[in-house]
Amino acid sequence: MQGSEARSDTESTNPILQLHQFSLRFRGHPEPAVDGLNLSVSAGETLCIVGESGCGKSVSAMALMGLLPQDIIDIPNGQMDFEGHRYDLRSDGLDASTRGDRMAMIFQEPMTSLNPAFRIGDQIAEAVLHHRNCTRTEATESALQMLRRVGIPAPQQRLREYPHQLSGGMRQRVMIAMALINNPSFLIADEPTTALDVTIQAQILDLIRELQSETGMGTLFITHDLGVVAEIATNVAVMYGGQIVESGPVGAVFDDPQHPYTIGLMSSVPRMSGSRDRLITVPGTVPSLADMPQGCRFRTRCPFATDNCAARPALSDVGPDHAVACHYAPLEQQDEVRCAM
Amino acid sequence: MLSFILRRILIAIPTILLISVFVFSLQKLLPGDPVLAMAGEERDPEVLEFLREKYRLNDPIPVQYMTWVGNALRGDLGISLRTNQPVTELIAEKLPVTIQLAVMAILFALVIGIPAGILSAVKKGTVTDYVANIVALSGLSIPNFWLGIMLILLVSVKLDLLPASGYVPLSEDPVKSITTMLMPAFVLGTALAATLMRHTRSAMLGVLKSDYVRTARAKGLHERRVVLKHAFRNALTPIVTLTALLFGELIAGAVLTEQIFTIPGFGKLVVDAVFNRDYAVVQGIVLVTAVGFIFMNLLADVAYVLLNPRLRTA
Amino acid sequence: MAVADPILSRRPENRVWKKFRTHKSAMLGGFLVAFFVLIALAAPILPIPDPAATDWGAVRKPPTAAHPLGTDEIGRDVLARMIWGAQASLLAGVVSVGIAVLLGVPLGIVAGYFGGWTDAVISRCTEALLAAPFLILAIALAAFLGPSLTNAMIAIGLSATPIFIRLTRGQVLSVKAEDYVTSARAIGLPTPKILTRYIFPNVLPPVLVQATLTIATAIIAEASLSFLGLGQQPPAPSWGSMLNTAKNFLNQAPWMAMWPGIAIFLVVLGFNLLGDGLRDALDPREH
Amino acid sequence: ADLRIALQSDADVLDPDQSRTFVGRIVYASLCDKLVDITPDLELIPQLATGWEWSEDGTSLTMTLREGVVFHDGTPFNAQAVSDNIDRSQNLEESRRKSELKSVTGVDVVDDYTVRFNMAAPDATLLAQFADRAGMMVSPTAAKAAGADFGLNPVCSGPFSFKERVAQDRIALERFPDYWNAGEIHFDSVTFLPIPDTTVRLANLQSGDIDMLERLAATDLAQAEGDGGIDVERAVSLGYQGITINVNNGDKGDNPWGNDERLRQALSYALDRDAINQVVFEGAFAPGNQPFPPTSPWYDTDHPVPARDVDKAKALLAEAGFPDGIDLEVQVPNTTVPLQLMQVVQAMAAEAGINVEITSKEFATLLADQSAGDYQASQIGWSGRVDPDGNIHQFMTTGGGINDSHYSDPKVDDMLNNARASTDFDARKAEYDSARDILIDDMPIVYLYHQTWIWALDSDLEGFTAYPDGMIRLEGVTLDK
Amino acid sequence: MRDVILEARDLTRHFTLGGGLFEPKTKVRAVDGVSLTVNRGETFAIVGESGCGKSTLARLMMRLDRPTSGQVLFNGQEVQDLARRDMAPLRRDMQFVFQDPFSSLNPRMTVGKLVGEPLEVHAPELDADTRREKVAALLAQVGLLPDHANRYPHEFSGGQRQRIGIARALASGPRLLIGDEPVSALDVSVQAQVVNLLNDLKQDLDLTLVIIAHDLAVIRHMSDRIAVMYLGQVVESGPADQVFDAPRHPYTHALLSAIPEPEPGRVHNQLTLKGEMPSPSNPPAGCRFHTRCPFAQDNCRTHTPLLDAADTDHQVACHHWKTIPEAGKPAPPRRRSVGAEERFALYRAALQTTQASATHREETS
Ligand SMILES: Nc1ncnc2c1ncn2[C@@H]1O[C@H](COP(=O)(O)OP(=O)(O)OP(=O)(O)O)[C@@H](O)[C@H]1O
Ligand SMILES: Nc1ncnc2c1ncn2[C@@H]1O[C@H](COP(=O)(O)OP(=O)(O)OP(=O)(O)O)[C@@H](O)[C@H]1O
Ligand SMILES: [Mg+2]
Ligand SMILES: [Mg+2]
Repeated sequence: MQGSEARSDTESTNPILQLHQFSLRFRGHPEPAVDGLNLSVSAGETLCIVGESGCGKSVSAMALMGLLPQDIIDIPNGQMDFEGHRYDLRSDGLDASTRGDRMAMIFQEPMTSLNPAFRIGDQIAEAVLHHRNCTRTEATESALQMLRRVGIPAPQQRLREYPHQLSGGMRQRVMIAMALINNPSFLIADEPTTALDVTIQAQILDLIRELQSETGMGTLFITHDLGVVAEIATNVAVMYGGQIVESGPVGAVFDDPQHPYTIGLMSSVPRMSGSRDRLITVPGTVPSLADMPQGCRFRTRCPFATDNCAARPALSDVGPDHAVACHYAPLEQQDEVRCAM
Repeated sequence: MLSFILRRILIAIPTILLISVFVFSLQKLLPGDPVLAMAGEERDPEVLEFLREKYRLNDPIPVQYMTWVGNALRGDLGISLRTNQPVTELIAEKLPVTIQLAVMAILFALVIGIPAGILSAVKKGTVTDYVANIVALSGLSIPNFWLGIMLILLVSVKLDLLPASGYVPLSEDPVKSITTMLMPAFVLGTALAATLMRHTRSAMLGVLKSDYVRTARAKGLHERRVVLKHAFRNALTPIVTLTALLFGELIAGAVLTEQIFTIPGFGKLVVDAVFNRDYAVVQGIVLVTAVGFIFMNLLADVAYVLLNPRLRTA
Repeated sequence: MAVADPILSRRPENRVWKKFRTHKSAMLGGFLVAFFVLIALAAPILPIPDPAATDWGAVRKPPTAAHPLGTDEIGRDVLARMIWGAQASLLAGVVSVGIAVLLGVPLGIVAGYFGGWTDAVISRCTEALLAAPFLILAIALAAFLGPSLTNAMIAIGLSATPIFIRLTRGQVLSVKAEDYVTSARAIGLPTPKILTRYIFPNVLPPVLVQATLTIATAIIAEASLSFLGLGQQPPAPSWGSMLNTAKNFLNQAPWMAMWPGIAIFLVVLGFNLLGDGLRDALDPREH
Repeated sequence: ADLRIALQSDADVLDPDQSRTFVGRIVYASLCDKLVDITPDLELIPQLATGWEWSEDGTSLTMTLREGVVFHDGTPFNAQAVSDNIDRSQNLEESRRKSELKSVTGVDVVDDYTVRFNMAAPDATLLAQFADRAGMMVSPTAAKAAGADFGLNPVCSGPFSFKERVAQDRIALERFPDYWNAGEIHFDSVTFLPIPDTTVRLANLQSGDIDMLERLAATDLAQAEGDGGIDVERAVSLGYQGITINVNNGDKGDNPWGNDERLRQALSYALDRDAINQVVFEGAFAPGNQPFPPTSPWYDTDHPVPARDVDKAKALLAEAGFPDGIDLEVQVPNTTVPLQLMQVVQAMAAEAGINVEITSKEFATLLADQSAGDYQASQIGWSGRVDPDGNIHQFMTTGGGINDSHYSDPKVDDMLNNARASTDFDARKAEYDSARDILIDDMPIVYLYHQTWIWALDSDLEGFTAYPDGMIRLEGVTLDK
Repeated sequence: MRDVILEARDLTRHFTLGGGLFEPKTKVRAVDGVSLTVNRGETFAIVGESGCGKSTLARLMMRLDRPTSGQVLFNGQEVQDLARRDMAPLRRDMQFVFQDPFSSLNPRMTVGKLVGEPLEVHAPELDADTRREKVAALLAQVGLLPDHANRYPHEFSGGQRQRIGIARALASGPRLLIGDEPVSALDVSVQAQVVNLLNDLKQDLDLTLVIIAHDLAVIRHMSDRIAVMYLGQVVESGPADQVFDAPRHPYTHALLSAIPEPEPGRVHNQLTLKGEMPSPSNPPAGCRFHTRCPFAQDNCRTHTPLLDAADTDHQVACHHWKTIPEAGKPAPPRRRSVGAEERFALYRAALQTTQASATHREETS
């Protein structure tokens, strides 16, 4: 079975959100796309989920929000504890009254995530009006405050503008404002900066960090950019093929990566300060769900794979809160691996 | 906006000219001698010649055309060969009737087509979807005249609920006017409803997959509000354009529907005029219909701009 | 890694067919259409009476064993007329839509792709044609060309063309902006090939849907035209003319209207389901 | 009370001098009085003229006029008004009555209420013309003021005056209080509604939206008769339907069908007129083989409606050199009944070896082609006139106005012209019968049947009389509701 | 003497927006006076924020679009006025890789057709079999299987699609490859594969690469020379090492400092920019960067700085580059734990040995 959860290293605070044994399946595929995910996030902290594009990060996040397209996705397993409630994700995720209020989400695509037909102000205020018992004026007032907080210049005027009048960075900030306007205790940010420039990305990351420290909100941050992870994470979970292969505090994972996939990922990143040699990569591509191997899902691409890997490795601790799902961790101490060289 | 409308009107001018040439060439295109149709059973040669002269049918077509355009610009569309009424007067008399029929039909089409389209998009792949589609297709494949007669037999003769035919001007008795128009408008509306439903459905299917609909859901809005406000508002643009396009189809449908329900509108007038080779009337009506169609498209374009903040605020 | 990819072993054409075959409603549609087409083709060899043979003793008789679908206003067998009428109606639907598509799509592509004056001229003409009421246009054309089924089909086809021009043009405008079209230009693909390989297949789906819808309109338009004496010439049957005659006997002989009505509905349904299915099958992105 | 009458189509211009449609005449029956009227038996009886007398040589007709009659605009009706009316019919450029009144060379106003019509030669048909549109009197004041536009607001002297007209929708007339025969009129107003579709027309009657309709489809007879709330009245019409064959009208007449009368006779023998009547018209119409229905006094009983004789037809074909059959192209108006009729004819003819090919045409096209001689055979009919001359003279005489077949036989010309000159029934009948002896062989028109006018009325409507001219006369008609 | 393969001379492209029915005309200065030279055999990079005109510049150089003014010379030949018939060699020699691997492949064509198409155009003499073989070879060259030829683009991952795009670009045997953000849409591990692939191809096929991107780490890894663009203009250009190690323009500074390094807890000496990029339809007067520049002074608002040679090869368009404090050199990578370093080394070694057999395995599957 899977080992300890990827969770914050601060024992004192209670986790805001815990996810147990979450699995997800695309209809028509017998193999789960996301398999037995356990997560835990505490107040004021950020858990980053890292993984290759298309490995199921976004759909998982949507599942938590209760936003899954039921006709294509099926959740065979999974419970979520959030603010004292237990949600059975199999039947339904988050209820509509909690969604957008206690838990909010920022999406990957700022350019298309705002409704082109309505004014920014109305779109933000709508979230307040819907969840709070207040007047339109009050809602608009808080939308204004929120815009100010996310650092949009001339917010009064922006309120009355339409999405197409804003740049991508501003739109993403509007999305953040919309997500945060009800002071959620938990935020899911799904690659909020992937579509943006580095300079704007830096601004947005700063903003999220800042707001988080102000409100103590817990955050689940999805990205595959290790640079971003290093900037914002408290804890990291590395996913491959729909499973967590390594998790732990950001320092531990970056300084002492254990899983071959984590190592491969980190090698792939060109560094400003690094050498200009050929990049080390993870060879091959993620197998499609139909071809997903049994046991360790990484074994088809792992240079160290042996027959043992046909058995699924458990996520087991290698350090404080630092867990890895690999039969051969730590690699350098495995005779077999050394001999293979 | 004003300059936009002006430009749009300027563009319409060549279109209208083309149409006028087209309706004029109908005279040459259509076999059959209008004067023979006018002369009566006896076909007195003297009368025939006189009529030819009177309606200038002996002039070369281009000359006739120029005369007609010249008169038309002065608001004179000639007089009906058949009833001697000035065509402008005839049109003024029929236009409100057809407009009322068209508006009611469009309303029917919208009231039936759009909710059905939304519903079947939201419930894609379910029984509701199939039923809605099959109903829509049957609406499309039942000829107007057939549905009309069936309704008369059922609603008027058997159930005695609505008058079988006839027309009461809106100004005379609004309630009666609307009740007499209910059946024809429904008949005319069904085929349009079908088209509208299919297009609403596909527009909604596209929009429902969009990111901003997901955003709306993420705000915790109820599904109804998500669908009706966020999704539908964006699916509206193609629907508005389509509705304007359907106007043309509407007039064509009105021809038969008006015939069945004996509604004295454009459709009936124009078919009779074509068969009697009453060219002045045909030309007048086709011209007015075309201008109406272009006007509807203009409205649709304006609505398009109004519905698209992107265009509106630029 | 070694898992054989089932997709790889097949030729792409087969995959379209396979997807089509597994598309339930498309198969139903295909079945309906095939059924009527077969019947229409097999009319000469089916054991049915001559569709023009009259029986004065059995005028407007409800269905009996001898006349399973009843007889018509001058004592002809409705079943035989339905079967022979299928030919005319299917032809009317398919050929006229074919004409509209064959004319409308290329014109729409040219207008949309090249823009400028070409576009302006085509668009103005389209608008003018659209603005003239369809039935009048069709009546005028059919009257001008002389009454026959062929000419009725031409008339209906020409009248339906502007819609296809418009639809295609709009679609081309959006497809033209796609990166893959730029990529075709970047490799130096000649314009005719860009039009046929890149633009055409990608504007096809909505055209297909519109075409299947228009088949319905065309079958009914043939009915209206033959009612006006401008379509199929008697005594040769078409569903539309049968329906038109039948409307005078709705009280006394309802079956006369029922059968052609049902047949038109089924064919229209069939074509629409087929169209939806084709669109899905031709789209490699649909799973 | 208001009486609502459904017509099969919309009337054309409401000016008796310009009008040309049948439904227009139905409206005039309530709107415009004529000099004379007819009885259901086609006897001429007084209406605005109270008496008339032919001069010895038959070249003048003197009429005494009804006194105390006024037009709807108050203009008095008198001899001068009659003279003005004839003048208008003859000289208004748009007038369609010119040929009907061709024989009248002058009108003398003898005194206020006596008028004399002078003619160059005798014309027996004139009185009958006065029983129709040529005899309708319009207000000279109004006619003068409106000129050719008179039809937009017609002023006559009939029982009802014009109220309003909405094209394609209705023609509304209201009671004329000063009508000379007002006592016989029991409605405050009459509204004529054009409802083209027969099924819908009947449905309107059944649902009570109208009180009566004209030209019920024969196929709806059974249903109407089965409805307790509906009465049906009928009368065999004055007209006929048949197949006109092009014998000499241009190149298209130069073919076996135009050149050999045996083929035309064969066609006639091939047809079972009774069966046609049964199949197409539920037996309600009258089979025929002459321009007059068998019920007419002018019918030539020497040539009864022939029974079908396929063998004879075949023999005739063989005789003419077509033992293996022959094609015949017939143009047909593209409306339901003619098409149905021709399909039955087609089926019957086929059994005799005549392969009829139907070309359906829109009426305007058919008419143009027919008068231009661009046809081989044409299914067409004639609405009929009170005087027999109207049904035959223009069709069969050389150069006749509607002789689209271009049939020409000097003997027939003489006979038909002679029949015009006499006012004596027997003399005229003799001429027509001898013409028939020739025509029955030459057969430029194959007569098929005579339509029966069928009216369906609310059973509460009393006093309606069916006339063979198809008109609706409202004198004495009442509605108890 | 440098061997120049591609040269842009004062290229300008202004788009006229609207002016149609809906809006008043606005002029978007997408590219505004750009000059640059690309030497044969080098990798030339163009970097800059989104919307600064990179793609437009690339399209101009590809002659997929016509400049408002200025010239493009390929192999010393002016490309603007080439007749249609003379375009063929240009289209063969100069190829394009698109940013978006999802939208740049016709969804209705199989990979085989897509890759074979340039052959059809530029080598029409090949018969179908030869062409199929060449397609298979091209696919192999970019690391795809011959069997993939029968699939449709949507059946591939983003990285694979980008390879298809590259294979298609290589099919005509070009001398110059222009990549418009060829790796921006990919995730790190795939990006690394494509970067390696491009580098390999460049070496093996003796290509000249022009790479457009906004990720400086990638650019740094790949390029020999680089130009930095801002709002339609080049603000700094020079050899990659010099630009990265000693950036002169404050915008280059900002870009460099904004890149997040995958090192938790690393202290940035980040140069945070104010506000948003101005609209190219209404660029600021003077130095276009002055609205966001922390060092802007009065003359920046009024005077447009020209590209000024900082070194022989290193040019910068800034009035004050000399006085702007040098950015601190990026700190050398932090050392990981000893075990981790060992693991990385193991991984690298293991990859090298398995690479050959992995490729082999792929080919036989
Ligand atoms: N609506 C859908 N229908 C079918 N498959 C889907 C759908 N949405 C996502 N998928 C598939 O689910 C898998 C996971 O998608 P997801 O969007 O969660 O990936 P991700 O990890 O967020 O990737 P990225 O980093 O690119 O955002 C992908 O293979 C994708 O193709
Ligand atoms: N066809 C066009 N019509 C009008 N404006 C255009 C057009 N193409 C590009 N632009 C505008 O020109 C400017 C530069 O666009 P370009 O696509 O070249 O930028 P880019 O640097 O490639 O951006 P990205 O990194 O987002 O790809 C933008 O403001 C864009 O809106
Ligand atoms: Mg995602
Ligand atoms: Mg770009």
